[in-house]
Amino acid sequence: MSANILAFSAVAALAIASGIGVIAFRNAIYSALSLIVNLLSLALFYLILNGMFIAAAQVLIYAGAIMVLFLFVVTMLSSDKAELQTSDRISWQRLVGVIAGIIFAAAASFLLLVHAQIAPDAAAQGSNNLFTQISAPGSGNTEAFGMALFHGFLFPFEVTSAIIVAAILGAVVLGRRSRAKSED
Amino acid sequence: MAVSLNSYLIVSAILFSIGVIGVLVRRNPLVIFMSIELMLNAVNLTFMAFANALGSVDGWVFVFISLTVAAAEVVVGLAIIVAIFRTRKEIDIDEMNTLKG
Amino acid sequence: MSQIALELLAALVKSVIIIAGLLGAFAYLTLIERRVLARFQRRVGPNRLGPFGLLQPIADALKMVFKEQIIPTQAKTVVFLLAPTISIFVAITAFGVVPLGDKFGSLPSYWQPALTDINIGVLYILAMSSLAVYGIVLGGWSSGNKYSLLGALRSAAQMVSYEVSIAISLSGVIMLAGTLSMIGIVHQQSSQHIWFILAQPLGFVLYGIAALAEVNRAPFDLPEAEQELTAGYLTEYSGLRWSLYQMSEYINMITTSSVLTTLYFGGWTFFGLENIPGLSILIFIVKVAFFLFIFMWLRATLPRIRYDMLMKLGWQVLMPLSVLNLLVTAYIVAFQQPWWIAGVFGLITLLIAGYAAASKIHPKKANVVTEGVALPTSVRLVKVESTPSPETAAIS
Amino acid sequence: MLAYTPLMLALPLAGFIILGAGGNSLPKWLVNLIGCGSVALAFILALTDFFAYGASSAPYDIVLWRWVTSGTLEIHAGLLVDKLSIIMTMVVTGVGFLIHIYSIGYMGEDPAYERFFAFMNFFITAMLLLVLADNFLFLLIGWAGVGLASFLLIGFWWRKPSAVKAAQKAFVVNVIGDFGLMIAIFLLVGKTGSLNFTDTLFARAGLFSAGDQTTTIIAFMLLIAAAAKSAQLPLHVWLPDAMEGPTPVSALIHAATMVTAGVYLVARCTAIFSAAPYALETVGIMGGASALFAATAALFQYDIKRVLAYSTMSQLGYMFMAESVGANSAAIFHLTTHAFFKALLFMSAGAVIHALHGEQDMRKMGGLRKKLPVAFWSFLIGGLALAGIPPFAGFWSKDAILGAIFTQAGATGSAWEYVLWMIGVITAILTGLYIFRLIFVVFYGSYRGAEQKSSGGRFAIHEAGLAMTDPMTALLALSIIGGFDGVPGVDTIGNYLQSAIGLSPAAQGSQLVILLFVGVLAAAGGIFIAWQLYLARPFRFTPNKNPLYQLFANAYYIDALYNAVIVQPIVQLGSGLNTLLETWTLDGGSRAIAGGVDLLSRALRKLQSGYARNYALSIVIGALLIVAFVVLNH
Repeated sequence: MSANILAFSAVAALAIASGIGVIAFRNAIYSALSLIVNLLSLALFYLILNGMFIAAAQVLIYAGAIMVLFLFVVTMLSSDKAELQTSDRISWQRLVGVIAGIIFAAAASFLLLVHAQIAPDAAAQGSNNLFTQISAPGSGNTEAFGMALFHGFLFPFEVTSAIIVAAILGAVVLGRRSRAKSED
Repeated sequence: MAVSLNSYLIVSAILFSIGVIGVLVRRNPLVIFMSIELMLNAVNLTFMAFANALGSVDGWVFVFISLTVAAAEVVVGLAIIVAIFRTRKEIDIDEMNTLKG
Repeated sequence: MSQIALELLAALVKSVIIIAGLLGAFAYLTLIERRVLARFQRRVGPNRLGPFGLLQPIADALKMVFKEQIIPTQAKTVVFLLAPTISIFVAITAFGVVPLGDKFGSLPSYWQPALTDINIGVLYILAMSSLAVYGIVLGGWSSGNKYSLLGALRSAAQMVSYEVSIAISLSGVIMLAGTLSMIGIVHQQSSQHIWFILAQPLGFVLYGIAALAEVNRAPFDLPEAEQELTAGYLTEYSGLRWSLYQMSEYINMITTSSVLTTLYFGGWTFFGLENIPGLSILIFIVKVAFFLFIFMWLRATLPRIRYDMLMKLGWQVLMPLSVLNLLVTAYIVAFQQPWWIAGVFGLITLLIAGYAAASKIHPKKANVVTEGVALPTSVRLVKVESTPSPETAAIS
Repeated sequence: MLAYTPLMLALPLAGFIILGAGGNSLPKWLVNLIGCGSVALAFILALTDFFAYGASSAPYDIVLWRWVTSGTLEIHAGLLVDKLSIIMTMVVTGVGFLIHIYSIGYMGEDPAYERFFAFMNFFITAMLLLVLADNFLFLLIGWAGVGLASFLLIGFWWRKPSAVKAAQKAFVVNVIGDFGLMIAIFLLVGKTGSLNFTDTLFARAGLFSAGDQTTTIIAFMLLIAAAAKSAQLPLHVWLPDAMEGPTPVSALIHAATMVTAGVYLVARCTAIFSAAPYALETVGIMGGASALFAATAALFQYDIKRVLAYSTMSQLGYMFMAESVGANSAAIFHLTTHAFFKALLFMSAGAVIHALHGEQDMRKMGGLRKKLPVAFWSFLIGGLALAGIPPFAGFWSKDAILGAIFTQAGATGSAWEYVLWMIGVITAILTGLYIFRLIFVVFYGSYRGAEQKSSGGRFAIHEAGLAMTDPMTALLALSIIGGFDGVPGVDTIGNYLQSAIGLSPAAQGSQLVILLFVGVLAAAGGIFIAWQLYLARPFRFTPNKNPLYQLFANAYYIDALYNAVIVQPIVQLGSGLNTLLETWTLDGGSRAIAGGVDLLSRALRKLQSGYARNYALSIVIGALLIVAFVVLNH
């Protein structure tokens, strides 16, 4: 068992455990913490997959910004017993949902293990002009990523900025208390 | 021996399914939202795995864009949840069922 | 010994040295800060234990260790215990990519006095310091105390807000250097024969201000505003765990100073002196110490600013200016203009911004009485008019 | 200079767009400037065309762009400048400009002032398109456009139900004509493979051979179009009702320009009509019948504008009579002079109506000669011109027509054409009678209206302003001198038009003198009868039970006949179909569908629980089904 597999297994276990934690904790704050751990473990995955820049971005954006917002809202709104005080009106869905999820995971794993084998020379097949190539394989090549982002994918990148502006405006509008409401 | 692509994909599928279960089972909209984030990240993992397997950074671009869009989505989503909480003083998603037939 | 084993050994040795160095630096920084502040305030400061009070930190440490570790009944115990650890962990980890000096002569590069040189060093520091907020938020939340929670949320909002300005203002240097690696940036400065402070005066000032806020130092130490929130997220902490927060704050300060040094002041280089073996580390430490002194100076001089002003400064002043800096630098780099254009532009912008700030702080002198009394400008006496002025009398 | 002709169209069009889109935010003086200025410039362009067009030039074709290309059929949007269209554009823009000026005064108080000018400009555009088009399809656009403009302007006061009804009537009848024109166009494409005038009308001889059945049908279809537009029997019913529109509209559209489009069309299509003798004869029958019919119907009308409307119809009948004997230039000559004096008459009528604040009933007028001298003199000159008293314009043109018919009759020896001439003479007598009846009743005797008492106050009868009287004066002059370009023997206009539409037959020598004498005698006779009946003893309105009087006064009951035979059955059919299709089939069917959907949705609505998680579950189940399909289908 090589160090690579060892690292993968450890990180995968951490990721799955923290993922289960997200949906299993009663308290939303622990869910959020669990999700943070999950995101960090995914960042580790990305490191293993030579994606150093994306790993840093994952930590910076997801862990550093998005989850802080989550934690903010959760600490403001959440109480420990919120979900226990009222009874579940569609309790059958609890069972059905869990079963459906497990079936989904099992079916997907089954397909991946049995049928969707990527050919060993997939990398060779991929090395046509369809994809932006990493000039120096094996290192997290930020420069190649930058070239891909600002040349091949410039338009999606710009569209993203438009989406962000829209989101900012939407958040400002939603977050503003209307004058009438603030009086009562 | 390198870890095969399929291993990453299976981990991703499991994480995705966990997210699905979370959406179906939990009643706290914040946790549901987190489950959605989990699903997004599972998909990001497949992108990264494929990018590594194919020796291309195109997958990174998708992950990067999905990161930024997720940030935008979270901002708006949390704003909506806070707005709902402000008016209804509760955050049980089952209470928001006025749109029923 | 194989190559990998050697590298691992080197990493281990270097991390031990760095962690020990950071802890020691923290201990003596507290002492130095108390002495410096005392000087500013015409006091003496702690000088009893050992020569110049050099043994004071040890005494403090002993006191902290033996103090009672209070855990409030309302606290979420696990998180309450975990939160300070997160803080210190993140603070120390962030320091990992800071290059302390040039590599020693013919020794292999893994013995260079930097824990590691990753090609996204600056991004790594940003990512790590963005995690620092968890230590504070979780600490505040798990205390089970409203004051702590509010202090923590303030802190989180502040850090998230200022992170934006930090990232954008650092982009100027990254564009000039063309690399994200810390060592690469230092090398770029020596090969371009400038310190980037010359090309990026605006970015330097913006990053300095934003970094102050990011590490919650005065005058931006809102989370610990005693008058409003007692001690903020620190309220329920005591003893060793309290000192862990202190430690992380000082280590963050050191990291910030190191980043300032590396990115804007040429890192370990000093006009060729760095080529003398071993001197480069000394040069670096001196530069970092200079910035640390400036941080203390600022703490001694400036009053804490109000919360809404803080947010306004972050979003309405720092961020637009840093975007402006980014655009000008992008223009320089894209069209291959000389670096001094950005420098001159930055200086002019700074002058304008400084003038605007000054005129805002002292809008008019009419009601301030200064004759006869020697008072600092921060203290104002308001003249109360006992008799109505001619105009108002005429109206009434 | 001819190359600038498209501007002639573009200027009023621009005026229409500007006034129509933003007119209500413009100051009034600017509306006036745009409305009148665009037409004035168009008139100047028409004049330059007139002077630039050489005496023997070939038709000048301006192709704007290629419009339709379908197989070998190619239709371009193009304008054709020849002598006929030059005369027509000069009449349209010249008279149109004067009437625009007049409208400033007449419509000055109207709140929808700018809308009126927009419509008027639109009319000018469409009319110019009609007379300048170089192919039948383009002509059809103008043809339909003037119909639309007529509809819009008759219904201009849309709050008045009678105006709306009149507008609808005019539109429907006009569309019948458009329909005829369309069928003619279809047949023309089938026969000649082209719609351009240069390929069809001016083409080699023998394209339309006499006795050819298709040519005859085309000619009849064109005739239907002409009859509908020019208000000839039996499609005349809209014109008297069209007098519901503002008086400038009546003057411009329903006297001077649009109604002459039929005359223009027949003249333009001489090549077709001369190859279809039956159709040409029908033109004559229709024209003669319309002339006589309208003249008798005008005799006992009491609405001042209706008298003029029937008079217009009668005069148009003259023109068609002329065209039926090949006297196209005489018809165009009469068209021109008629435009002058009939526009003048309408304007004077408008001045009278304006002075009396909307009163149109002659029974409530009288004795206005002193109070409205300009209107009176205009009416007098216009009436003399209309009746055919020398030396006024109408005399020359009417005499040219009668002379042409008589000469042609002599040449062919056809008894029918002598009858046509007789009808013309009788109509001339009647014309003198009805127009002087109008003048005597309105301007002589004593005032019979109710508002006489309030003189000195706001409602005192007063002469119209300069904006109205100036154009009247101009037309007054034209009505006096406008006929001299067609003096027999010289016949400037006839010679001018010869290359375009052929030379009219004209009487010569002693025959000419006799015919002139007969014409003057007929007109004078009519005036004498009017003098005897309406001036020699004071006019008093008495209801008359005489059946002939009733017949004339009700215009031969044609409206009632149409109403009974065509309109009512269609209305009945419509309401029957309404019940059958709308209420039972469509409404009932859709209610049945709605009921079914309602039942189904009652059942399906149970699925919409309102729980977002339930919806999410359904998505997951869908995804699972897809996964199951893939797994089981490997």
